[in-house]
Amino acid sequence: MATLDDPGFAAALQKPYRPPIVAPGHTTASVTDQISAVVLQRTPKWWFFGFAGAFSLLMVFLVSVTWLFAKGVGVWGINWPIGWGFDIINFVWWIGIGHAGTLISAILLLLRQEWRTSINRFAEAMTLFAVACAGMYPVLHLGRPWLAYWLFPYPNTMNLWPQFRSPLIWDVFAVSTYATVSALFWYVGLVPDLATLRDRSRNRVAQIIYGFGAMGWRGSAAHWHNYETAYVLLAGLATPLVLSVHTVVSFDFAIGIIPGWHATIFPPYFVAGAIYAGFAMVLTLAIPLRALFNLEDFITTRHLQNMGKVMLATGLIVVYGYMSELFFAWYSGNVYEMFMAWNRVFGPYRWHWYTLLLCNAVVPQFLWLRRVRTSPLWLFVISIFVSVGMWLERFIIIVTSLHRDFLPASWGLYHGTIWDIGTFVGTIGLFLTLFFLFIRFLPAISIFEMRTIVPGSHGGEYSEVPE
Amino acid sequence: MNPKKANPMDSVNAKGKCEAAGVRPPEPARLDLAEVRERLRAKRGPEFWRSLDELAATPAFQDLLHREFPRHASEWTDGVSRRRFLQLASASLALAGLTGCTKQPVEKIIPYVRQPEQLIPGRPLYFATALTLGGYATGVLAESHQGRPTKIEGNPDHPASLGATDVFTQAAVLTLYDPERSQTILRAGRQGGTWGGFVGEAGATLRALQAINGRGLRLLTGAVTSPTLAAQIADLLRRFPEARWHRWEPAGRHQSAAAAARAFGRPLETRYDFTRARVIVTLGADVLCEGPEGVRYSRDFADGRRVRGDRQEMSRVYAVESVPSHSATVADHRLQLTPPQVEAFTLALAQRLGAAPSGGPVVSDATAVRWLEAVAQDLEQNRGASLVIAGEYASPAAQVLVHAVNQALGNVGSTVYHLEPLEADPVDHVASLRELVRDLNAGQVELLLMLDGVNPVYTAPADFGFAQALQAAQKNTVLVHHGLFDDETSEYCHWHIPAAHELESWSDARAFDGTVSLIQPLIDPLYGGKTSHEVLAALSNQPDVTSYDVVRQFWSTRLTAGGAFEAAWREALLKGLIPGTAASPTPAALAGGAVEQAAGEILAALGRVEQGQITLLFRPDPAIWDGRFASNAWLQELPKPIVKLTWDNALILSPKTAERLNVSFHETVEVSAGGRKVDAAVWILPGVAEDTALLTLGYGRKRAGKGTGQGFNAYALRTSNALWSLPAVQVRGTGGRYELACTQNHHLIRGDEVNEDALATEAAAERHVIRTGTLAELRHDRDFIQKEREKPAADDSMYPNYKYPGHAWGMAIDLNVCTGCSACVVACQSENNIPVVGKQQVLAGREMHWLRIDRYFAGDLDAPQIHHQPLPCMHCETAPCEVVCPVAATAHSDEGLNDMVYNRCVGTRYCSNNCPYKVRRFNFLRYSDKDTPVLALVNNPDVTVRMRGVMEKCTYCVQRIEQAKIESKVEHKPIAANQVQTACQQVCPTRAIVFGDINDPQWDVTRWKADPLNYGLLEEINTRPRTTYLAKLRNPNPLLEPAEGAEHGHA
Amino acid sequence: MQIFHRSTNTVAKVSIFGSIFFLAFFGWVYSTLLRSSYVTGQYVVKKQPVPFSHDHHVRGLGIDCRYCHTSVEKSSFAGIPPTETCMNCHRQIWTNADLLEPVRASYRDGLPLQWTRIHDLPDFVYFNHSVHIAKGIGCATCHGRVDKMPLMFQDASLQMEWCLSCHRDPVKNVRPRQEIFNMSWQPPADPQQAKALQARLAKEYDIHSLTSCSTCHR
Amino acid sequence: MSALQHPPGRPPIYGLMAEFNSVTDLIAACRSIHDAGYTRVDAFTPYPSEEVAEALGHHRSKLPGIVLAGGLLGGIGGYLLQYWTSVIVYPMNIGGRPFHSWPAFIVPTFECTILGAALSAVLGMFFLNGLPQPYHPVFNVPRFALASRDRYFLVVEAQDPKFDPQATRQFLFDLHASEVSDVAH
Repeated sequence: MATLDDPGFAAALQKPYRPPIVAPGHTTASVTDQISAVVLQRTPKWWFFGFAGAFSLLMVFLVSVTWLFAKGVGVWGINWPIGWGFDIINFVWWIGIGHAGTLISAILLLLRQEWRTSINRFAEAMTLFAVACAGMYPVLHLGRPWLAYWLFPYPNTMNLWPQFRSPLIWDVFAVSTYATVSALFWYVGLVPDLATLRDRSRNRVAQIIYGFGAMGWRGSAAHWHNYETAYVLLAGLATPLVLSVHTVVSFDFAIGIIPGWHATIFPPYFVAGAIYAGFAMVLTLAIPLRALFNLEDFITTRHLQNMGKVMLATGLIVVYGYMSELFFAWYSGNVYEMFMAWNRVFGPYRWHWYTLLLCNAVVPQFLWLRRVRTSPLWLFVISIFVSVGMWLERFIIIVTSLHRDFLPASWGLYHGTIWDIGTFVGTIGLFLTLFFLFIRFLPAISIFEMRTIVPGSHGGEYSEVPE
Repeated sequence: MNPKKANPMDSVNAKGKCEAAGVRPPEPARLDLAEVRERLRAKRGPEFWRSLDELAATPAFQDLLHREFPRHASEWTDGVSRRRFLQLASASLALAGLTGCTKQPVEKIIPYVRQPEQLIPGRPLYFATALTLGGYATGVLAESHQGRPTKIEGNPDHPASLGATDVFTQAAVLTLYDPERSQTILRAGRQGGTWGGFVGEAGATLRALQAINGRGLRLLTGAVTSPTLAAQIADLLRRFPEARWHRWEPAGRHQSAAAAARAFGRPLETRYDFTRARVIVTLGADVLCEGPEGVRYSRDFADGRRVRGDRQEMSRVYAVESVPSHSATVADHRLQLTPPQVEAFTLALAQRLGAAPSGGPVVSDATAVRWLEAVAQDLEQNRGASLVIAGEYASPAAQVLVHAVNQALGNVGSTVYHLEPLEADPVDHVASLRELVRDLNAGQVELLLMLDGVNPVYTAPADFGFAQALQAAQKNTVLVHHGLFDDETSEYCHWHIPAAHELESWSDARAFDGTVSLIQPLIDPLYGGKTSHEVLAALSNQPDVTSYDVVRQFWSTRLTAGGAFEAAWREALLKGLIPGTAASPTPAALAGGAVEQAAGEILAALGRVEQGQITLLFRPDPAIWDGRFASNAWLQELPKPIVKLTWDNALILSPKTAERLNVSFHETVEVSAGGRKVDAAVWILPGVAEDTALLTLGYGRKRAGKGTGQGFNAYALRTSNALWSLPAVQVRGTGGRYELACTQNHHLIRGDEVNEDALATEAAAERHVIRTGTLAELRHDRDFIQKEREKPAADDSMYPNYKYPGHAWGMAIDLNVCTGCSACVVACQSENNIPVVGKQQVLAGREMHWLRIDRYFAGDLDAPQIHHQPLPCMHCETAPCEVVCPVAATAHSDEGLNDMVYNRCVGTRYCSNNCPYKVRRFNFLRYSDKDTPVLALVNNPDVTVRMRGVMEKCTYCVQRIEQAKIESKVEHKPIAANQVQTACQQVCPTRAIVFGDINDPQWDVTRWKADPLNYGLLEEINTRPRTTYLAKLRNPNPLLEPAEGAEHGHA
Repeated sequence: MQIFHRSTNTVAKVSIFGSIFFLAFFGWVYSTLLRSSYVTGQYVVKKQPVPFSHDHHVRGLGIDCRYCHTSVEKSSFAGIPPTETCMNCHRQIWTNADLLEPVRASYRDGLPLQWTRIHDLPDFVYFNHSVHIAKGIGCATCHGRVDKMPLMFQDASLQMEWCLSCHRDPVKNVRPRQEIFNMSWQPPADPQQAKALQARLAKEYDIHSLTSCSTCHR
Repeated sequence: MSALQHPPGRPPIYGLMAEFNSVTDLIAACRSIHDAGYTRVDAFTPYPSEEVAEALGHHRSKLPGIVLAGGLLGGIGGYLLQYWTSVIVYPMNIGGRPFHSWPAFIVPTFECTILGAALSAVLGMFFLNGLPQPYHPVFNVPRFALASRDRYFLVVEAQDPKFDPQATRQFLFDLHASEVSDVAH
């Protein structure tokens, strides 16, 4: 685990423009008590309101999906030539959001960015729930969803198997692996904290439930020894995985021959976009969360600042992606590519494109200012913009590429319907519902990792080694 | 809602729906959301659901639905019971699969009691019969599966068909089964009338009339060429000397008949022989794929245009017209003039060729003058081998002049010939109908019998006021209507007798050349319809005589060619026609003074024309003709050639005129003339002349099954003196909006449509979608089409190529002769059980046609060239669709077919997204109607009926391929060259489509593909399409288009 | 302090380990169910208007298949005999057997008999009898020893894997054309001879493996 | 060493538990007790501490080996599945691509590798730690609940050959244990 490797770094921490990652005065005991209190104390009122809201959105999802199953995907706005609409847009959007979680918990871990410690837990939860939402769409978008299991390789009486050249099958493998690994990673991280809750709670039922989850964890040196190894290995595995997942998602388009899809820049550009969107979502969640649970001590402006920086960086990569797409189109001299580019900028969906630029390219530039980076409100607003922008990006990629492809005679137009919107809003409901349950019943911040970074604690290898 | 009647076609509109349920449509009560909520409040549990269903079934709700959520209206059409909804709710809760293992339901198998001989269960039978349009017959072979007709093919032995058919003939089977057809005899608009009752009442009236020689007995029919029917009527008239027989054929050849009467003194019918014509000039005429002889003409015309291998000759075609016609899309030169200018040009041409007295500079416009000279020279150089056609729509005067021109050019007898009228007892329909109206108003009609679906209330000229006349006559006249549908006319009648469809009838009729064709039934009348023969027989006190007896009895005396009647009769039935009954050409001399008078008339008319006046043209609708096919969903959903509208007609204007009138797509206007007015929605079509508007007949019907309420009624403006062209109409925007469903571009981008036409035209050009060139270019360099665009090498791939050692199926389409008639589209729909989706779904961009015909403009959009491109599946060898399918639901067969396996498809739509040609079609909702049992009968049993949520597309009619392979294996002999024909190929009047084994040089397709004109669409992206195109060639006149300046390549 | 009892250790470990076996078992149940006669309808005798015995008519009386299934060589559909065919004989024999009353009634009233379908492929599968016969596949190969079925039942699973098992390697089921309607025909006992015969026939009848989708699905 | 093994001959108590206030004391204690030759000793900390592990003589974990094996298994299995199904079971002409389109098979192979590795990492970890083990004698000591907060514990099992109730207890106090208590079975 990461913290102050060298005094210079530690000193740097003290500089005013670098607020600490934990407020001064905390001890292992205080961290433990304060974080576990969030779970063990009585439920705050606002939680019920929040949950009720989220749950009603979830019901919207239920209704939309039922109507969808009753009637078929025709209730959506899709047609030919535009065979994919909100369904795949949302799929890519959610998957993208998921990425930040894994990035924070795995990649930053390997990079020893200790500031990740206080946000990785709920970032991972966010990943999990985002992937859950994303995972719905590949099923929902099917014309015959009840046959979704045909996408998995299983022996059957038809002697038929999936067609492994299809990017959709790659998706199945990538997304299900991603979901599994994220879940494992998350759970493994939880085990010691579940033990803590088990030991803290005075309520028999809670003890049993947490105790069950803790599997009898007792923090023995031998346990920690294997545990650390496993945790680092998982991080090492999750890192290439997370990069591969959005690469594979981008293959859905890059493998296609449609102008606007068939581009080699897609994988890096998608991954960057995913992290961009993901951090935006982390901020959207973290900022209210720290306020509501008074966790400012643990999620400090330092964290917000750093996430702002990451957004700025990835945002610029994404913008580079847009520009290079246009450049390639022009440079290729290919009539289809050139028309595609022209159509994005001047076609019927031009306003989507301009809004996209506003949200993803213009607004984030404010992050250059420290005052903005350190202001929760500003960051919150910007992250909302980015989420919208990233949704629009997927809309542009899918819809504007399909609606005017090769043969002018088969051009079309696409509008979402109320059911498209219902499904989208519905999955947001699902996401929030799960998130509310999570923050209520599980420690939103990794307790045992916090213990390692409170000043004075002799966390693992970082305590001064006696000669 | 009412799941029983759930039917994609019903989704079209509310009235259509409740009529289907057998209810008279009340004026739809207004209903708004608030009221709906009101009704639903307080309801709980089951009764909530019941009331919801009831509510959904009410027309008011349907209206509301269509008003508030047009997009979602069609979702209501298949029923979801409460239980089902809850099941789904729970299923979707768990996102659980509905079923893992599929269990076959128990099915019954029902053999015959006595099996008909010559019937082999599971094998279709073909019967030669005929179908008529406007009284004229086209010979067909009807395919019958265990006694139910499923498909119509042309009869190769029949002169009007030669194996091909038009759209109407293809769609006939659907009309046969149409559940909207009238099914019971109606007495005073109510059910419960009986045949006996009718015979009794009519008989009584007749007996009363007997005394006064039948004065007051009136018969109204369409054009009749049927010898048997004519004989029956003649017999009736003999028994009732004072009786009158009136005729009204809404889209008949009235002006041609009038012109002939003026030119030759009698209403001769004019026919053309395109095989001998080297130069063809059409003056506002559309001779190809229009009317009963269109199919035959198209074939002959195409043969004169086909350039293949060493045959590098083609006829030259000039089209002078106001609205784009089929023939113009394949012409070498097209001159776009306003209707009066066309008349002027005709006169000027006649003058230039010395066929008419000169006088007055009638044509001043520079282009027109250049044209005049060029055309005239060309004609003079091809005396006797040229052909000038005015057609029915030109004024009688203009037609007289054209008769004179052809005479002057010595074409009569070689490319033009005349026949004595084929109609029995020819009369002037307009006059005949006027007389009837007069007598109705005068109360001199006792019994009016309207036979065989004639629908004057809807189709009669507006100035006749036929409806009022009937209304007035109702008191003291017995009004009898006999037809397929309970329509506008039957509403006024005391009796409505359901008619038997031609596929249910014994009868006969004459083809365009006079050949008598026998009509035999393939199935007993489904809805207890009666034929005209039976109705007439009933009036002759033989109510129980069947039409079989009548027809057979009629021919028994005449058909003794081979001596023995039986043999001759059998042979005639087998062939579908009676040999040697074709009419022979008759000599015709121009009546003196006719020409001078005609010229004078035209000059006078030209004098009356004022600048900027809009001329409204009426034309039969290319999809539903004069309105008789309004209830046929296949035809309603058929994208009209050139305009590409479905389900509606529209007031069609040129871009400039629309701009001047400040109206645009989907906007409603009021069209008025002479105190009559009609509201219509505007459609802008490049290729229409300025100051010209076009409104096709057949729409705006009140009682026409599925056609009810669609489009705008042109008849309301059509008067007896302006049958086809109404000068000086006022067009005024009314600010309303009416969504028109167009299948090409125009997916409701408000404002942008015109730009989109321009954009599409430009894009099509730079993408070389349609490759064109001139005959000169071809002669100069055989491979100029190949050089137009570089194509990837055969081995241009990182993977090795597949080998197709056995058969390798492929298709080639000759753009040079495709007239866009769309018969192939309907044939495909009929052969492959393609569902109809309804207007709302077309608006949503979800039409299902496997084969579509793309229409492209080229050049200046104010006077564009128009190209058609039939687009089936390309069956690419490196199919992009297959690679992306996650479940291998589409894969290549070992003969190179791009198979689509519906039952494996899970519906990701990825294949469609990745198809560069966008030929794949998806069942977004449940489109196939499985709730109307009778509609199941029209299905081809050899093709799976697709369910909701699966992708489908052109299969090259794989069922036909497999059938041929199986036969060859069973009979132990190889498949003969050209033995396998796809439905689109078989029906094509111009033989523009050829299919077959590209490995075998014996097949035509192999030769076509070897042709230097052969190119693959988008071949540069290396999809290696098995369907290829032959470039479109023109043979321009150097005088009009200097060869060097000929802009070639893309259109 | 202690929350769980000692035993929970064992319970926990066993249940985790056992879940693997449970999944395996579940999978086995599923795949057996899919192939069970409950799903396939194999070996199930269905109720018929008349308890017609192929055993009696084919083995007992030696009537050829084609006497009733007339179109089997010409059409996709083998053909179910019209009532007439039954009456050809039963006009003379068993003329008043109660069992045959439905047949006589049908003949009298012209109302067809309604048999329950035994071999019922899904509507999206297009099977053709004539070509299989032309290629030397015997009736018994798919329908089993019909001559030993007092009451008709479905002998093969008719599942896609079953069709494929032959379409991938048709040679093993070829027999001489003249033996097609012979229920009791067996390939030569000696495997070498059998192989040789089948190889010869496969060549003679020009038999290939056909596994393209459109061979059966259209 | 693993807490899985249970003593054949059953001593009266499971062992002795010493409590320390700081991790440094614990580390020191571990070193001394390890040097003193005790073998059945385990330490408990609220967060991972490498020194404690080293002090008790824990060295390389077996886990990486297991993970490698799992990864390889997943990867090879994944590729074979694809090869078998698309080349052997039902070869189809998909868009003119060869049956064995290895470039396309790489992606699922990769994902399977990760999946196999990750699963074996987690299951391996639990297995090596002898989890799940909801019941354990140490929980019998009430103060042990603080092991997940801010206290540090050292347990010497009665099984240990060098174990002696009095001597060991004294020894632990000498190592500055703030408290030493018996651990019941």
